[in-house]
Amino acid sequence: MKRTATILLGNPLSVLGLILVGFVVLTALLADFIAPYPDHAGAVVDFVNANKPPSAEYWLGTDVVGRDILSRIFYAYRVSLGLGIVVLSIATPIGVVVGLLAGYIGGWTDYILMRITDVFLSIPPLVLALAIMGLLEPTLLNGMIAVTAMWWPWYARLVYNIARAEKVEGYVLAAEIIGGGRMHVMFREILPNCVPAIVTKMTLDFGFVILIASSLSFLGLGVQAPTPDLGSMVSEGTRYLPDSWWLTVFPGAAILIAVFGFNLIGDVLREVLEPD
Amino acid sequence: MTAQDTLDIQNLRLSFRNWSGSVEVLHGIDLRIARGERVALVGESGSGKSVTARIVLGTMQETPGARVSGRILFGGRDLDAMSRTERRAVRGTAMSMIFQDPTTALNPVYRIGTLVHEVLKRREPAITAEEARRRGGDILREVSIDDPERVLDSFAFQLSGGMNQRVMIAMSLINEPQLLLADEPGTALDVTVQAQTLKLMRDLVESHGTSVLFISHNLGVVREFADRIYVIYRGRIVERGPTAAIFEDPRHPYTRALLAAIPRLTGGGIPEIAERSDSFLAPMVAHEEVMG
Amino acid sequence: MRILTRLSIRLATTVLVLFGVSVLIFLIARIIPGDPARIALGPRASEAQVEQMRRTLHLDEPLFAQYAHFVGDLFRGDLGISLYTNRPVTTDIAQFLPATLELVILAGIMMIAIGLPLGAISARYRGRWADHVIRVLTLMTVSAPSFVWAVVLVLLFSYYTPLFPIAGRIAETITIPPVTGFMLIDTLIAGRWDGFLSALHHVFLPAFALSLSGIGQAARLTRANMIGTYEQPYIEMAQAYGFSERRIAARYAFKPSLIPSLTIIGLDFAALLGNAFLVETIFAWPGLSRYGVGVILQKDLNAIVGTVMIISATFLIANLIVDLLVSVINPRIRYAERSE
Amino acid sequence: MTRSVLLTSAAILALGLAAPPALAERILRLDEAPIGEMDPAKGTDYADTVLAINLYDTLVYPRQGGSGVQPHLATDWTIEGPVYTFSLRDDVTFNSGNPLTAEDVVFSFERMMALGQGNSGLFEGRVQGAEAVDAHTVRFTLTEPFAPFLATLVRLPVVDKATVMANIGAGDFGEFGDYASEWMSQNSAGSGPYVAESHDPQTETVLVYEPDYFLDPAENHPERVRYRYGLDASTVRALMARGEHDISSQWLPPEVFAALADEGAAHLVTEAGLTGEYFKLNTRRPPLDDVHCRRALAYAFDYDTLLQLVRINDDTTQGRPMSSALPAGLIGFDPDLPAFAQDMARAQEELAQCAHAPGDHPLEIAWIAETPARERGALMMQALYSQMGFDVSITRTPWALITEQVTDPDTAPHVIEIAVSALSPDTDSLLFNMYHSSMPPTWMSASYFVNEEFDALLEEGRTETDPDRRQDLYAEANAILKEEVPAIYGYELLGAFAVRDGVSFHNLEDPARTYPVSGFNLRFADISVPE
Repeated sequence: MKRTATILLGNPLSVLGLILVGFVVLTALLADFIAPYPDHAGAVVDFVNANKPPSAEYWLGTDVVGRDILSRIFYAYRVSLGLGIVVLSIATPIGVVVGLLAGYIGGWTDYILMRITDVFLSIPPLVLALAIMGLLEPTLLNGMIAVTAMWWPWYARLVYNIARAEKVEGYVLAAEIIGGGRMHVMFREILPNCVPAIVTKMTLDFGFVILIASSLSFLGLGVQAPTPDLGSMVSEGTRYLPDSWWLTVFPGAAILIAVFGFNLIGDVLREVLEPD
Repeated sequence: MTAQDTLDIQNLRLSFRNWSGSVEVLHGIDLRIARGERVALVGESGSGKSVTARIVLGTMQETPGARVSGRILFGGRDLDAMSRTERRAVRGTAMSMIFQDPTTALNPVYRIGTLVHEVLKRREPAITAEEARRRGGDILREVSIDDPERVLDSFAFQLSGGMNQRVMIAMSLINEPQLLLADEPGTALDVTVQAQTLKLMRDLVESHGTSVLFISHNLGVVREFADRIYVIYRGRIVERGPTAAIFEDPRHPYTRALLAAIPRLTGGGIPEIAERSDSFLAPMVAHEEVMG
Repeated sequence: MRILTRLSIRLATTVLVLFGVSVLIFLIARIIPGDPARIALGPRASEAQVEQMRRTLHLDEPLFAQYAHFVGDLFRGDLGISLYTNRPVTTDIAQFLPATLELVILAGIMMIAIGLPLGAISARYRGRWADHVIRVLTLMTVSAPSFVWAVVLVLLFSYYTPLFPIAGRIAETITIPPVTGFMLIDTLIAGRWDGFLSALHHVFLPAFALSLSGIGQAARLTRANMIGTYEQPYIEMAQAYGFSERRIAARYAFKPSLIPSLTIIGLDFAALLGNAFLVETIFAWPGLSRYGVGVILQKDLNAIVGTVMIISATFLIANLIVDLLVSVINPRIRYAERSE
Repeated sequence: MTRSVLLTSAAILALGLAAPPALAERILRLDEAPIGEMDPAKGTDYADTVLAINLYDTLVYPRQGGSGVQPHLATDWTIEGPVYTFSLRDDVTFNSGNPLTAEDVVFSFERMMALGQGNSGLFEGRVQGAEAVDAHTVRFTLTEPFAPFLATLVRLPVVDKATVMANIGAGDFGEFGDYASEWMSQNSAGSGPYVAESHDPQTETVLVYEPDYFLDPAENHPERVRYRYGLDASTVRALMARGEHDISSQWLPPEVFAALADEGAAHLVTEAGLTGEYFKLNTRRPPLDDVHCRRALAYAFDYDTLLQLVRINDDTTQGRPMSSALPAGLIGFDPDLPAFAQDMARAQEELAQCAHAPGDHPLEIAWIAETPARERGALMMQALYSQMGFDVSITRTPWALITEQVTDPDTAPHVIEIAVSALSPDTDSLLFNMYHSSMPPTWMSASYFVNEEFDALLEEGRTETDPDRRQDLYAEANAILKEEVPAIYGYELLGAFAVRDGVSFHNLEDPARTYPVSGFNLRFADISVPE
């Protein structure tokens, strides 16, 4: 843990990543205090100030109903981060259990579970999420379901590969010989060895969940108004290009900042935690 | 000492720069190999023997952060005085190398015939594929490969480790180098195969008159092969002398510890010298040398 | 011979997975709220008509029988009528798939042609400034969804500097009879060079926007693989034999790293197919993905099922092709005598 | 290496092709949001109407520069009770070369009724039968007197029987197969000034001028028309600025219209097509099943701001104030009524009388995804009604999904903003479809309004032939609608179009040439385009 911290702080790229992620997390947490117009996250219209370019009053301009874009970005970060946490905390355990079962028990369990995983992996992720999302009502909860459905197979694959490699290792055989049950071996012996890889993937994935969620809402299948959401802000803004560029460019940059931050950290973590 | 020496290393030092300063790895090594002579450099892993070979080869100098000082004379020419290009030109022609694991050292996506052709081009850039194939076949037969045609058409992963080792030996000698660097040759193979290929290599370098710097952690392996032995410990030569002298009369405490470790060794094992002793840091011992 | 065996095993797996996909899509389509019969008939149908349609659609039968009908229809190429376009879904797919494939294939070519060399350069100069610049840039390209890049590119190269067209596949003054549906091919069939150039001009920006994150992925992957390759003994051996750095990079390191890269790039093809949904929307590209967005937004059940099936099949076939390609390049698979 | 080659070739491509090649023919490019349906028996939407009037002809056409109808395929007609007899022009041929005869008219009517889609509901139950008296005389016999019948005939395009029958597929209609249902969605079989050349639902329908058309076209009329679908506002804006698009759809946000006009690339025209911008209130779902709650919403509604939102610039607006349920120009309209205005005091009064407290039921507001500017109205309502204590959610819903949602009154949204046009120049075609209790649940009738007194007035209006009496009847019906609030009457929609300079949209530029029904002005042959 300490070693990881030292390495993250010693690499300029991960320091930049930490700064960006810190910025995103802080603005999301403290949006109520630091957003210039906290009420603009909700159902507020101010047509007098609609569609104004960036100014001292509205640093990043206002949208077509007069809401402060900066404030809405802060609150949108809150939604994105919440979504990321929920999706990963559901998808990871599902994927880990499937991967462990298939990898450790093997045989038919392996074959059936991994073919199911293949089925999910063989529909392009965004398309799967879109299809699910399109068939359900476009709510935040369904958005999470859709993204989770496309996410768990990747964790299943990851854990499966590790579990297959580890199950022939000496310590696993030793645990089996002294009579450790399947559950014990899977969760006490093999799982700890998957943790570094899982942590790295989760860091990288946090960014990608934000990215996918914004793509869904860009297509009109995400969070519904008036909840601020980066993808729908971009999509809304594209109609007013090129005149009102600020409607599109700033929310787009906000996505880039958040995802880039997580990717920088994940990249450095990967080199450290997975030496090969 | 004389211009006849294939290799003459004088006061070789190597250090690495890093964020906190620099670490010296070699503390002034002297080593000579006469023409046609087979010399072994023996020590534990991390003692500096492999980097020595790579300094002679010239690749270590290209590593970022490495600082090399001292003189290396190859066939009387000062390697340091050569340009990068000149030094590269020496490699693969006048000097070649054999590696620990022959199977991984052969590029998996090319056939042996292609690799042999590539190596021959180092000396004769214009050589045709047919000519290369003929010469490759000849040298493969020299290393007792009965069906060179099949081997030339194979990929390394299709051949056994012993076969690959023969291929490596053949490739390393095909351009008639003056010096062959052998870094733990065949350690990855099983003991009998290693012994066979070492014998083969010995016969071959003898008939080609090639000088050899043989790097090993295992005194037992070099006994049958080397004319003279240098023992290296923590970047310093601690004892040197003719093979017979070293085995009959090891004088340095570290050499004795190494010799004591031989019976426990198996194929690819790494010698385990359980205790560290301050006596290992005692000054170098040199046996009287009989040189021609 | 071995390639054939391998191919047939892969083909069998693909069919199995495709079967699984059909079950999955069928289940998703059946659990949705709303009455498919009512949706299919539109707003003015009477209860009796709906009941009749329910029988026609086999909705009164058990789920298993419904699935059997569904697969039967699939095999007959009958995917039903799209509510969005009022035409058979198969007509729509046949018309729109080539446009998407054209875009995705071109993006795939860009991804490989730009991404691989970038990754190789990055690995070759590992730790130097070129590496740092490429790493940061490629990480950035994968850190924003493709619609953001599409918007940026349109803004810069279509709106502010009108270098590229804004919408469409070919200049409106050029009419090309559709043969294959691939504009780049049809123009050549028609012998219209101006048409070919115009089509290329139209497809370039969307394809580039689509390929950007793929370029980043490919470059990052190639870099990692090549760095792994550089640590292999055969690279040191090549150095020991005095080959030049350029020759080592191009001949000894690149080709072995290409094999694992290609396998993963096959997976990246999925990302391209998915991202096409975002890019086609921005460029008004009349492809299957834009159609997919339309039908998904309108809950056009038949069309959703058809589109997802076709895209999954395309993806699986693409992976099959990549697999075949890898086995051609990788002698380990071609001559798997000892390795397995 | 590869990169620089790629960039260079990109640059060459860009430079080499940046200049648009010279146009070989007169071409008109315009767009519409939803995909147009070419089969005249199936279409109902704006785009469908536009395709129908350009590919097909009807017996009568809305009266240019006035109200009511004027002769078109029919030169004159006689009405004897329920029997309408039309004399047809004898100089009209279909694009196929076949002459247009009374038999084709009968066939067209029977085809539309058999398919039972599109505008067939306008005639459903009204017509006993149609018969060809001779080659150029056709007779319709109604089941009972139906005053709007003549006006409704603008919705009966005449198809070429021979061509249709040559293209039938397998279907449920006996000797008629599928009535060429599939073929007619891809091809045209009409007598109109244009013939369909190609139809791609995601790109465009291409129409080509038919020189033998029986009416004279405008000077420099377009020879080829590209009717494009589903273009983004920003795309249309950029294409027009580049001179690659001629007439925009009416669904651009006001800012974009303003930007186009400001830049001098285009001028704006508007079409008053008997269209109301209605916020339909679901009278079946609580809390809006109580008229007091509906009135509360209507009184609280900010009409001024809404009109402000649809104002493009000082000269042009997309809406004008409404004073009742009817747009100006329809029978029953009273120009002296005061316009609607916000009145919060009365809103609170009505809310207090409502059986439901505002917090008891959520309020779902849907706006149509294809018309982005409408989100503002939805957001405005959300802000307003939230202040009154309602729990308001707003949803961006695609048009096709709305049409599906409204079929179930119990789950349909509480409020939907929809523009509804009179289908023919008769009040009946607007009010009956929207509010008569006999109508099935559709997007037009999404208020699910039930009022016996109102029903009776409309039924009388259908059989009454005296214009003054009809004026009174519809005025009375109008008053009930104002009282019962089945919808909030937002504003009268004026369809705005940005027209590229150099293109003349005569029908909308000159009031004397304007047709009174929405969509009927887009006769492409009446538009002049530059060479």
